[in-house]
Amino acid sequence: MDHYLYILIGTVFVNNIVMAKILGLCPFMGVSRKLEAAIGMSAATTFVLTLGAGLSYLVDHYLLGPDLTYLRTLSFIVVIASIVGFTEMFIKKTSPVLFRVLGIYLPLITTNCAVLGIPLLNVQEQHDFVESLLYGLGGALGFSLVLVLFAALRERLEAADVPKPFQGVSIAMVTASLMSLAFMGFSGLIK
Amino acid sequence: MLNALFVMAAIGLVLGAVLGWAKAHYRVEGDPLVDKIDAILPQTQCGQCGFPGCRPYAEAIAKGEADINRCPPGGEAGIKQLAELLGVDPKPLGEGLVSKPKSVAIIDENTCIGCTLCIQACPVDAIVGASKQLHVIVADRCTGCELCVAPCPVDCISMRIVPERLDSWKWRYPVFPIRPVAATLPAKGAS
Amino acid sequence: MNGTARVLHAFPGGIHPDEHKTESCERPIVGAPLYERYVVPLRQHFGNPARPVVKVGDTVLRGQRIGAADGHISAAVHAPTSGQVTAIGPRPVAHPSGLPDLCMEISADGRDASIAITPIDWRDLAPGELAAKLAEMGLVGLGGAIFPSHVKLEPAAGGIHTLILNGAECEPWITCDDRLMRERANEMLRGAAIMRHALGARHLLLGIEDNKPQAVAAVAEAASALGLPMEVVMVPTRYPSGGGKQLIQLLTGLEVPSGKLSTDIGIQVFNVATAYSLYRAVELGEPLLTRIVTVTGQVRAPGNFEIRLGTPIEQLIRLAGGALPDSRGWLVGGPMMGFELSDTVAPVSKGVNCLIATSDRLFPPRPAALPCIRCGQCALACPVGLQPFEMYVHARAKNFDKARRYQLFDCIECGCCSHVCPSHIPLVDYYRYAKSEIHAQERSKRASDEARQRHDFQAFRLEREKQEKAARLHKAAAGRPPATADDPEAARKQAILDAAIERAKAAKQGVNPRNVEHLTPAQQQQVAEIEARRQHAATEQDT
Amino acid sequence: MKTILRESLSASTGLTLFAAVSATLLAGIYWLTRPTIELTERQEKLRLIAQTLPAGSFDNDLVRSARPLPLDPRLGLKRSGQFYPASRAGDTVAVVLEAAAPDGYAGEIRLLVGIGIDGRVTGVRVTQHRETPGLGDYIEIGKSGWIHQFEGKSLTAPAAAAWQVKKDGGAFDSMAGATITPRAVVKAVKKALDYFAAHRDTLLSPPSTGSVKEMKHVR
Amino acid sequence: MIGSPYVLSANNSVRLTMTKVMAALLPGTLAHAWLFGPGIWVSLLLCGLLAIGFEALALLWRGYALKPFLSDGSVLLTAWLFALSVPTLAPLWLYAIGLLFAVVVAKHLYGGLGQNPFNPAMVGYAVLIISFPTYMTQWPAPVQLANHAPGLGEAFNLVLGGGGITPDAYTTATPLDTLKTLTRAGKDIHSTYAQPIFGWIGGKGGETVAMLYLLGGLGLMASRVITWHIPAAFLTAVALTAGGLHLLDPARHAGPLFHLFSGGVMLGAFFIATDPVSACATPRGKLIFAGLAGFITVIIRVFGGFPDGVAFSVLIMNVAAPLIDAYTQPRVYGHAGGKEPSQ
Amino acid sequence: MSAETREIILNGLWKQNPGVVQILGMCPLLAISNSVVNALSLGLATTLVMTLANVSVSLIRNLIPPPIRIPAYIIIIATLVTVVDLLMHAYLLALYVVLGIFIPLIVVNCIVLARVEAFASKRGALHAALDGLMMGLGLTLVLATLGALREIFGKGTLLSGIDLALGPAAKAFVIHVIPDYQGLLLAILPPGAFLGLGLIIAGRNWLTQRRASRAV
Ligand SMILES: Cc1cc2nc3c(=O)[nH]c(=O)nc-3n(C[C@H](O)[C@H](O)[C@H](O)COP(=O)(O)O)c2cc1C
Ligand SMILES: Cc1cc2nc3c(=O)[nH]c(=O)nc-3n(C[C@H](O)[C@H](O)[C@H](O)COP(=O)(O)O)c2cc1C
Ligand SMILES: Cc1cc2nc3c(=O)[nH]c(=O)nc-3n(C[C@H](O)[C@H](O)[C@H](O)COP(=O)(O)O)c2cc1C
Ligand SMILES: Cc1cc2nc3c(=O)[nH]c(=O)nc-3n(C[C@H](O)[C@H](O)[C@H](O)CO)c2cc1C
Ligand code: SF4
Ligand code: SF4
Ligand code: SF4
Ligand code: SF4
Ligand code: FES
Repeated sequence: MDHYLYILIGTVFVNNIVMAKILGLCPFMGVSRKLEAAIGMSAATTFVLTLGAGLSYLVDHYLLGPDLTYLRTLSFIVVIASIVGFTEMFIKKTSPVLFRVLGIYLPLITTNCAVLGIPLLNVQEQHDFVESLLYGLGGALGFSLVLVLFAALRERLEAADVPKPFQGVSIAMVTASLMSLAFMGFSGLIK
Repeated sequence: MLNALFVMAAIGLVLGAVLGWAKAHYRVEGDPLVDKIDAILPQTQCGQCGFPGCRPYAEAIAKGEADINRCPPGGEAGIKQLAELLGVDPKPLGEGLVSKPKSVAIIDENTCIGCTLCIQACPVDAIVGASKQLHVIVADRCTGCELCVAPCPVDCISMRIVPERLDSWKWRYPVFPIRPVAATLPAKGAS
Repeated sequence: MNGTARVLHAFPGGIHPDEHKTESCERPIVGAPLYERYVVPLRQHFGNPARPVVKVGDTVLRGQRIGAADGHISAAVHAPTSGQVTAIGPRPVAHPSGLPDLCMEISADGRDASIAITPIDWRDLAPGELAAKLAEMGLVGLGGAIFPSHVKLEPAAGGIHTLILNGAECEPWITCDDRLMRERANEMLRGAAIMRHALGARHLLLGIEDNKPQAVAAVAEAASALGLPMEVVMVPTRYPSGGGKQLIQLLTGLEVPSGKLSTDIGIQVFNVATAYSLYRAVELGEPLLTRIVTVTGQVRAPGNFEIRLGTPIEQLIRLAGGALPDSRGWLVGGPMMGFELSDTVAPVSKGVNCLIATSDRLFPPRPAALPCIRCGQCALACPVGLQPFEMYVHARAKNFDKARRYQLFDCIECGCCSHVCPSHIPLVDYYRYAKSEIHAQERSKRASDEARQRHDFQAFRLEREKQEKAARLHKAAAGRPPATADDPEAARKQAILDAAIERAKAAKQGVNPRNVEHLTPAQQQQVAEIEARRQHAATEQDT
Repeated sequence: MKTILRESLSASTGLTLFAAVSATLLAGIYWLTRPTIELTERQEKLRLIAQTLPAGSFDNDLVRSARPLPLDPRLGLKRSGQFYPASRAGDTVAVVLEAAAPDGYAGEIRLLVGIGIDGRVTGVRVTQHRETPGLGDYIEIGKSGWIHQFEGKSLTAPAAAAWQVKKDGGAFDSMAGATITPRAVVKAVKKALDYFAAHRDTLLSPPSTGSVKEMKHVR
Repeated sequence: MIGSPYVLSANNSVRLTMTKVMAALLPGTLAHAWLFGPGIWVSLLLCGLLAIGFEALALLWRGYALKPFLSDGSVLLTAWLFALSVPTLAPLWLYAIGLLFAVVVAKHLYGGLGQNPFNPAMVGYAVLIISFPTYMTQWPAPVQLANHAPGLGEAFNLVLGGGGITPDAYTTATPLDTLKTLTRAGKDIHSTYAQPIFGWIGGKGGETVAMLYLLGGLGLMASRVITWHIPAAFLTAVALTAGGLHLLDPARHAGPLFHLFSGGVMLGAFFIATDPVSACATPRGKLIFAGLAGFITVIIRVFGGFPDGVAFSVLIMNVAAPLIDAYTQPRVYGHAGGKEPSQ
Repeated sequence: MSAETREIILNGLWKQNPGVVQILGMCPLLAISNSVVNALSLGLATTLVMTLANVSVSLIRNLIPPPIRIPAYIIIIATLVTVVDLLMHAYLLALYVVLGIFIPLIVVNCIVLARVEAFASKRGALHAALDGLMMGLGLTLVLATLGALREIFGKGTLLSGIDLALGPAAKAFVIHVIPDYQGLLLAILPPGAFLGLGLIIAGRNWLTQRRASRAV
């Protein structure tokens, strides 16, 4: 049980997918201008990432096995694309309200490298099914956490007198830097 | 080898089915974004943006074909609202475009020959009159687009800046003695 | 000193700026002589400006209505003395913008002859009728908001249980209400009694800051003399206890819901001077012609002056002995909420309750502003519980939507936040700027919506005309003998004929004025005026 | 409904075709590169293992003679690993154990620990770690010679209590500011020695059956 | 033209605010100099000069007037807090790098005074402890324990000579460091307490300094520069977290009092977490901000990779401050519940 | 050189530089750029994939039915990436180990898909190839700059680890820019990556802004 808790804390705080592993930057930079959008993106990513981590494990373990490792990248990305497509359809059918919130973010997820990164890391770390699932969930929660925090921070930055060359993405990067500096404070908490 | 083929084919089949299904299930109807953008544009219909009116410009923005800073009548405030709507950074008015103070067209009553050319030019039906009779511009319908100025064969239409009156008066942006005036503008020494 | 004890419900925040009341409150109210010239602005109240009902050259009597209320939320204006209307046009007025506004100039004939005035027998009137009669009296709130009083005296939907008289006078320099309560408590209370009757209020409270013990005593005495059941409640001296919403909170613990009126919770607030002028309007039948103005600061003889509306401010200054040599300029209203007067020829209007001659000693120049350090002092001082620095940050960056989300429109512009800010930021200026920008945006949004509708309508109309034309051509063609198909020559002729008819029709139609379908009366009037001028010009040309 | 079916079908066939083509392509390339990949991996592994042994001290094919290790907490491995007996002229002279230090600064540190038949460490190498670059990575041979200090050490020399970093009162150096990493490595090497001591005989005895099939490289 | 109000409260300026904070820091700093040697004055002086230098350069680069901003005192306060957080008598270049990050990166890239989302002094500290952990753990020993404390002249030489203080007779591991090392080595907490560096409740010397910071902080509260929320929540959270851990395993975890009076907790509670610019501003926000910061501080101390967690916990909460603020807006007059302005 | 060619080159390297203007595909950029060698290697691998992907898509652009356009592109890219992956595994093992999962991650690097979709699917193979190459080089340029910055500040060296790519003999190429350097560890850690890219973007902004203000 502890072990699973550590995986969660580890992926959310210590080895945060964005701040420490530097994955998923495109949405991190792109969908953080508004808090609402960030929250929508977080929800969508959490869903897809967790599901993707679990399904990829199954595909890797039962379909590919040790002989077809070279198809891993290809099959993972295809699995993820299907999840995104399916999710889109499913949400649209069952909850139009949710779709209006998440709809525009879902397609963007396919090119969030964290979504592919996590399954690949799962393979690298030789996680079993539950671990993979938790790793996916933790990664997604970590992503959501920093995305939402960053969005709120950026809303405040909008009004700051940032020197001209630094305005826009540049200061966002500097902010991400200081955020990841702060997150280094968690380092060493859990291996 | 055969394994590989089999696995990938299976995955492709599933993905294709999902995507095809999804595609057929929700074709995108209308684009609510265009309406939202159009609602921000000032409806001067002046064409300074390079499009034949506000709605075409809105459509172009929605398609990503036009930048958000092409509408001089909308000015800084309009750009800001568009940026907010689209989740991008605001930027200054495009090159070669200047935002003019709001003005209305006036027909010189003694020169007008009643040719109806200006009536046909006015996009918002702000000109009243019949052929061979004097035409009158209804000041609070006139958007100041200047489209009627050029067609007039006797050059009797001129633009007059709407003077500030007590009920349209606005509090000024407070001037900070030691800081650059506009908040979002950068420090003067930045370049 | 015998205010009633009542459980007070302190409002959050508030400040205590240095008091400067003694300068002006020691002297009784001074009357003013008749001057030669008066300038009466047509907009002295909240709402539509009054519509002029006299012409240049007309002679008027004191109290004669020269501007009628235009619409419901508007107020009449009256001639301050008898004489002749010499001009109607833009003149400098006391307004923060410094812009001129439409005024009537009256040159006094010296007789000061009055119209016949008749008291209103209010006891027999139903509440609504009294309000209607008052509409012509030009009464507006004299506490600063200059809101037409007759509107506030109309019976509210949910009924009014409490009428609050606002005698707080929390601005640190103003003493006109203090003097009024000391000297004319009786009349003021009789006005209040009329208000209570009109509103059907059960309770009558007077809120007054505890730095005015004499006024408290005077009112209490007058109340017992009149046998008027009321409570005189002393509230701690803490700006802005006189803000309507704050006073309500102080005295009752209730809050006026955001965006609603105090009448929605059954409370109505009137300034004491408003009550006094109501007394004069009802018991004496005299419309609002004068008001009491505090003149203080760097003047020789500070004090309170009862002055006719329309008196040029320079006369008032003279009355107070003129400005001392080191004075710098003039403030209208108190230093917390007032504004700088741009021209002393502007007349005293209904909203001018105080005039302060400034100097560097009394009002040190504002230190240069530094950026906000988010210290939160302003939030601690804000009586409304806002986060002023957040509104400021967004207003400064022109992110009006965000400023609004921090409840910009709940700000009462009291100035407490600016007062305490260690960075000396003119916070309230940013709020006023943001509010007026938002209002302007809303105006232009309305305008652009209308423009869009008209543009869409035009497109629709053009399309329809095209189709109708096509349909007509088609019909014309169809109506011909069936031989058409095998007689191309006939068909061609017919088409030419049709086209010619069509042209003739169109030409005839062209004479009908276009675009006149949806004009408002005002626009029609505008058009008619221009047409008339043109007719006139044409006839002149002919001759 | 028809169109949906048709679209799904056409999309499916299209994508299946694509997937099939790319799978074939990949299978081909894989088939072409596999020998090289296996060769380089083997060489790399051999190079690493050989480093933990004195040069020229053995003559067998280390990788080929690999045998599985049971899962044992002393080795710190999450999945069972392997060991590589080194022999000269048929006599086992040393074994190289796969081990891991689970408590590195940023996770597991994978080690190869070479132990002579006399119970002395012949060499240690780090094969995989995630320690902070520039701080904890001095345990890599490429960054510093720190790892050499294990050579010649045994369970008795230094004494068991001195199998600690100097900061904790032991015999092993560490770089100031990064003692967690060396602490973990020292502990892991000691435990590997413990394991060796406990299973000396099985480890040194010749293989009962033929050599174990080589482990797949797992990325 | 600037409108009403035309009267501003007297004796109220940013400079005065900053001066008050520095005055409140003074007792603790004096005690520091008394108990750990006068070297702190050297660090303070050099850090102050460096910080002003960087600030001036940044202002010039951005085209701002020097005088109002240099004289507002904020950069001096940053330098002061920075100097108190990094080891006394470190080499000059270390101070320079730290302050470069503090003043230029953390403050001026965001537009300078009042606009930095992160606490500048703590950014400087964090950069240093991550980049140069060795230097950052070399603290001068309390005068009582050292056989020799460097005087002023010697201190100047050490700092300017570039080498800074080296591990020798002057320096020692701090109590927190010692605690961490020994606990990791499996030592019992009581044998750890027996180390000479430990004092009555905290570290030797350090506890006295902490007490004076507490006093200064209370003064700051009394003069209304700060409100009670942040210090109270921070200290409560530290005490509760440390107390809880101590109850779970008294042999391994130090008690709440030790945590309160060692390291940077007192300084952090009253002077660092309270930095108005980077902390939460709403009352409820302040409680959440400081409560979580206190909790994270102890977690980092006990389980994390750093000896003290104050700086990182404050920085972590700085990240969260805007979000917390957005969701803890106080109720406005006439509104039903607390409103979320972000919705 | 035709105007179009020049435009493509200029876009890739400066005007539409993926790293600092489009801000796409930054994850590998940042994660791997703690030394020049790593940065260059991944940059070149990405360039290779981009060029190949652009060419392949451009060649078969008329064969792909529109509804499955995007998935088909993704499959193509994934295939190419796996090819590169296998090749590196076979011939550049050491580097392959260092770059780790960032090679497969080229698949999701948005910039690859973006170019394929925005450029290659509409243009001829030659131009597509050039675009892929230039965009890739633009990215590599930024990567290398960032890598150099981080390596110099972080370790005081340049080209450390070159032996991974070119074999042990290349160790001699390592440049010790600042001897006896303490090492600003921050620079090679994630914060350094973000900060470095922020500074590079600001630098580019500064250059363009200066040019613009000069032009006025
Ligand atoms: C737009 C507007 C409409 C108002 N309508 C009414 C009304 O219908 N009835 C009423 O009693 N008061 C009305 N008021 C007056 C307010 O209740 C209030 O007395 C007046 O604004 C003076 O406020 P003072 O409290 O703050 O400044 C209105 C005020 C405004 C601004
Ligand atoms: C900050 C502030 C302070 C005010 N102070 C007073 C005051 O001291 N006395 C007063 O009568 N009205 C004051 N008012 C106006 C009252 O809010 C309210 O408009 C008035 O009492 C309504 O009465 P009236 O319609 O008779 O003017 C103040 C308003 C504000 C916003
Ligand atoms: C960002 C960061 C990374 C670190 N990485 C390591 C590391 O990889 N290995 C290590 O032993 N210590 C590392 N440390 C240092 C530890 O946190 C701890 O302070 C140190 O190991 C204790 O060493 P000391 O007892 O010599 O002071 C790191 C510290 C920080 C801040
Ligand atoms: C109560 C208080 C606490 C402060 N704490 C800090 C601090 O911890 N670090 C710092 O750099 N500046 C601090 N300052 C100074 C100033 O607010 C800070 O430099 C700003 O962040 C600069 O924009 C503090 C100021 C006050 C009033
Ligand atoms: S410039 Fe603006 S107002 Fe003019 S047509 Fe274009 S969008 Fe409409
Ligand atoms: S009257 Fe002239 S200027 Fe006014 S809206 Fe019509 S065409 Fe435009
Ligand atoms: S009082 Fe001034 S400096 Fe303080 S938070 Fe408010 S606006 Fe900012
Ligand atoms: S002016 Fe507005 S924000 Fe400022 S204290 Fe008054 S109500 Fe609050
Ligand atoms: S490259 Fe990582 S999310 Fe785009």
